[in-house]
Amino acid sequence: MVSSYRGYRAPQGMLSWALHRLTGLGVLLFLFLHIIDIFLVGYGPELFDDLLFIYHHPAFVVGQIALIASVYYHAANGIRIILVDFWSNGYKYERQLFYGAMTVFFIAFIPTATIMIMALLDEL
Amino acid sequence: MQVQFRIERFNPDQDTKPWFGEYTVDVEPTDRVLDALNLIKWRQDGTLTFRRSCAHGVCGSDAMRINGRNRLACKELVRDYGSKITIEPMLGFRVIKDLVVDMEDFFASYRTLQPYLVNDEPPGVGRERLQTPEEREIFDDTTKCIMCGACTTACPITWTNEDFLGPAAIVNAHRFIYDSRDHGANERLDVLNSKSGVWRCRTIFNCTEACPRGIEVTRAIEQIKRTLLTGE
Amino acid sequence: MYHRFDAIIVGAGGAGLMAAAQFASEGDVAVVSKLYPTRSHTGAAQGGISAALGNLEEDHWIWHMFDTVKGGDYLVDQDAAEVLSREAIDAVYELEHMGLPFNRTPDGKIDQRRFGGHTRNYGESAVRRACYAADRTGHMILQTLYQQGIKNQVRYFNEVMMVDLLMTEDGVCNGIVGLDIQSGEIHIFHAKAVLLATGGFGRVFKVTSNALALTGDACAILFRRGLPLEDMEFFQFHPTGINKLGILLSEACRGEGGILRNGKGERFMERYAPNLLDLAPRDMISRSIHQEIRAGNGVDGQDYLHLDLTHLPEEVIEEKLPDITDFVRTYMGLNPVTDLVPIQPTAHYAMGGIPTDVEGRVTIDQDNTVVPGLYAAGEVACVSVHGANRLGTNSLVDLVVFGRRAGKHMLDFMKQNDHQPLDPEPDYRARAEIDTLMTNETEENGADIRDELQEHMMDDAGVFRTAEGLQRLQSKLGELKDRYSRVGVRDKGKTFNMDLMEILELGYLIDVSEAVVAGALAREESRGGHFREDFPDRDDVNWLRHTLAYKTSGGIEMGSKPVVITRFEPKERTY
Amino acid sequence: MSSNRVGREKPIGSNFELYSWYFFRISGVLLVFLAVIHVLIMHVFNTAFDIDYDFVAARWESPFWRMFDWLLLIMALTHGLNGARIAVDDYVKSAGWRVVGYSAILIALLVFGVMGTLAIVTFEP
Ligand SMILES: Cc1cc2nc3c(=O)[nH]c(=O)nc-3n(C[C@H](O)[C@H](O)[C@H](O)COP(=O)(O)OP(=O)(O)OC[C@H]3O[C@@H](n4cnc5c(N)ncnc54)[C@H](O)[C@@H]3O)c2cc1C
Ligand code: HEM
Ligand code: SF4
Ligand code: F3S
Ligand code: FES
Repeated sequence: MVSSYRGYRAPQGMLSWALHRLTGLGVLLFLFLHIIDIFLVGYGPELFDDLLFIYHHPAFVVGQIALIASVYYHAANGIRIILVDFWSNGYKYERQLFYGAMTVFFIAFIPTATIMIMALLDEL
Repeated sequence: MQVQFRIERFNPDQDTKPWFGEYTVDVEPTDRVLDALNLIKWRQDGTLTFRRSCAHGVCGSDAMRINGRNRLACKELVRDYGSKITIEPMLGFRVIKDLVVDMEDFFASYRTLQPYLVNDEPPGVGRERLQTPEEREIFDDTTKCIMCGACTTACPITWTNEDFLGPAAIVNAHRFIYDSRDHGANERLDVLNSKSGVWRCRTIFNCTEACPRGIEVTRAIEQIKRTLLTGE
Repeated sequence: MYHRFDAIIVGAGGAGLMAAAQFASEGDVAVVSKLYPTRSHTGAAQGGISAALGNLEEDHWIWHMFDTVKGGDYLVDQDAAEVLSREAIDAVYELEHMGLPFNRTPDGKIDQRRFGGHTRNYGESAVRRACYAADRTGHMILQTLYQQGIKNQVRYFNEVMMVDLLMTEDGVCNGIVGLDIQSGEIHIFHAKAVLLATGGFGRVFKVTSNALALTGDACAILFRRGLPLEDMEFFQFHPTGINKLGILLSEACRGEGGILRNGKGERFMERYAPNLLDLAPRDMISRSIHQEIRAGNGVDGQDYLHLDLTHLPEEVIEEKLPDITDFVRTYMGLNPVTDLVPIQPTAHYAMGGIPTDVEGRVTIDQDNTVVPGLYAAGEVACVSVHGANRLGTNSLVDLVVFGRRAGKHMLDFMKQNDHQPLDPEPDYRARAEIDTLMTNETEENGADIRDELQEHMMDDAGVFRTAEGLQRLQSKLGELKDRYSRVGVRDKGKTFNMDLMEILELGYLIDVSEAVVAGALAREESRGGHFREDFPDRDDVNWLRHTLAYKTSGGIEMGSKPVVITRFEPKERTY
Repeated sequence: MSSNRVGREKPIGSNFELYSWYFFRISGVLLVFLAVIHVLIMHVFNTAFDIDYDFVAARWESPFWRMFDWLLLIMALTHGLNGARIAVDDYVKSAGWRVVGYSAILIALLVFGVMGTLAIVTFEP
């Protein structure tokens, strides 16, 4: 019932949850991929290094930036949820905690993304 | 002032799917949205159907989506919405007609959690069971619930997951679990500890945002989670 | 569809549900209600429920009885008032045992507060008698009783509207006809006993605290069947409704210390009730407010005054009157902590209704002949414990005390009696009425008729009445009735036909208004909620009696019935 | 119209959902350290272009980093698949498809858990 989500004008809490779920499942999907490539490490340097070109492709780098944004967002918002759960006054500051989590997210993400993009540009 | 209403209409006797009716009404800025609905019904289209009774936010009849969020039509003033207002039925329940939805499952979930005082000890004749103001205060917030359904149908989990008992049922269980006179907490907590109970809640806060009685719904749910976790 | 039960309760407000609770596991009982039970208007009651518990200061049921009788301007049946005030104590404890979360005193007992007209020692000074749960006492009563129903597995028929009453030729009640709003089907409920608990009819007036659903259905249905309505001229106007909207600001506001002020800022009640001031009975205060307005003392020359709470501590306002604070903020954009609140009297409570005895049995004449199998309780009934003016909180007491008695009596009755056979086609009258409305051309719009009715009732049958105005109103009602016969339902569907429901309700409103006006015209005196400018004094010689209005083919006939006086002889009423 | 039926059946007492919820929190806190440090090492202190077979081999010389990576693997996998289970509950209505969904999750847990563990444990440069 995807239409249900469209029918409700999402308050901030709902947005943060939708993103949390989306990023969580997205990271999980990447994790599967990552396990496969690490598994291939066992087959020796040739195969592994041959495959590394995938990781160096610009499209993949952009994908990785999205992945890292997802991890950061999910981590920051996950902490916010945990605070709401275990701190008895957390419910009152749910909104503030969200803004806090977003601040942490940007503080961490912007430098990370900058470094990654710089590295990519260097390489090209 | 002139206000344009877009109202989702559905009459099972003749429609196969919902459609939007457009109505322009002249209202006072301080009129309730419910007043405008009445005006439309009485003066423009007699077939428009919705539930209402008290007209001041205490009976819980007229929860609906107003500009995309669950609200009581009788507690919202037109001036707070401007000149375009969209009205749709609550999500997640079967629409009976226009803005009227089927509340049977909603009340069934409520009944699952023994929403009545459980205490088999005979009370003294001609006197009350004692309870201090502090004990009374603990569950004060959740006694305000008017069973309007705004919280449950604002919760994204209930839109897709039929098992979830929903915030309203939990709120009413909370009202008894923390009542010092009640002895039924364990049975209620057993249900709430199950797949359909509080663990389904993902702290989305839509319920709290929607509650027209200002009940801290998520807080009540979180309190129950903590009680289940710590046994207190 | 046909249903057979031992007992049918119509109406799921406090009265109906309290009666249902008496059946617990015994008897096959169903509650039929046109709203979901939790939507009933009992849930709107704010202030409190009185009982002489004496939790905070000395109190006795007999003082409560005296206040009730005096508050009702001595038109109260004192046998009933005695039952009310004695059994109130038990009933409140029963509610507490069912789980009602009353506010508490520091030592854990039910907390009590002051309310209009409640005094110690026969009028000496105000007493704390109203038990309360913040300012949502009625809400908690309704929830608690509904929850008991769930516990006892009561059968509920929700959103089924009673449209006719079934009686045998010998005048025994044997069921009702209901319209299932959701499906549009007609249902016949065959029963040994029927309790009517459908609440009030404040919607005959334009400015009212009453819900849109309070349209006097059962009163009108009985009236049409030739049964009488008692004391219909007595309608209470509550002094403090939100200006224009009529939403109630409970007397608890004044119980907690609120003051009424006129446009000049004067505490004008000093002139009208030097002793009880702002806690005088409602009829007196409402009249005083109108007199102030007439004297040009309204705020800015307009027709409203102020309720002043600004001197109260903020905690009292926020904690003891949270809902009221919320209403003022939502609907007026004002903050009662700092702002004066514009108020105006609002049509609030019907003292009159279906005559019953103290067991809740419906009676039809001055000898109190009962209709076997037919009961009424709550606002729809007239026992009469409220006489000419109801005291604040006494309605909730009435619901639980007489709802309980009616339930108990029905339980006995149904054990000793059998189902009376139904007519071959018991629903023909209801079907004919609905068919006519559904097939009528829509020459007249019901909304126009309703607006005019409410406006004229407010003007000519409101706080002040005169023969001239009432006669004018009577002919207006004739005209509206004629136009009503040309109203058609615009929604021709079967599913949830709200239009049909509203048009049926309009028909009931008109009939009930006729009874109100007939009573008001007949009663040539002023007493309690009924004030005739052309007869401004109470007249105990001619009018210390109840009126009974009967609808006959030739119009409305008035009968009367003596007032039961046991302990307190009528005296002049000063506060 | 008429209602007196009590809602859904009583559940059998089991704390599974409670533990699942609690596990989200505990593993979440752990993952903050594990995943974030991992990301920092891989993408901030080094870049994707520094990483090749030799880099991995050098890192896994140390048993500490092997343990670290294995913990990360297990935590992320169980935490994430537990999340996927919740999503199945929320979006899959029919009982049959739910069984399919749960099975897929279990299989993924086994397959990827074994693959990842093998890679880390058996690695010999
Ligand atoms: C705003 C407000 C505040 C009040 N505060 C107080 C207070 O503080 N203290 C006090 O003592 N009193 C108070 N009162 C008065 C008191 O609340 C009412 O008199 C009382 O609640 C009436 O209860 P009832 O059970 O008779 O009917 P209601 O609670 O009105 O219930 C009527 C029931 O009948 C049903 N019904 C009606 N017509 C039909 C039909 N045709 N077919 C089927 N069902 C039907 C309805 O669905 C409903 O369930 C207040 C009233 C108002 C309006
Ligand atoms: C980095 C630190 C992380 C933290 C602090 C964290 C925290 C959380 C928390 C608290 C929840 C529970 C949400 C709830 O109950 O409403 C959750 C859910 C989830 N997490 Fe994480 N997590 C982290 C990393 C990850 C990773 C690496 C993955 C993917 C492999 C992941 C996937 C998921 C999924 C799929 C859900 C379910 C979402 C839902 O049902 O709403 N998480 N996370
Ligand atoms: S908790 Fe609030 S939103 Fe939910 S049913 Fe009760 S009153 Fe309505
Ligand atoms: S919106 Fe739903 S997820 Fe929980 S916090 Fe409210 S019940
Ligand atoms: S009509 Fe009662 S809550 Fe809106």
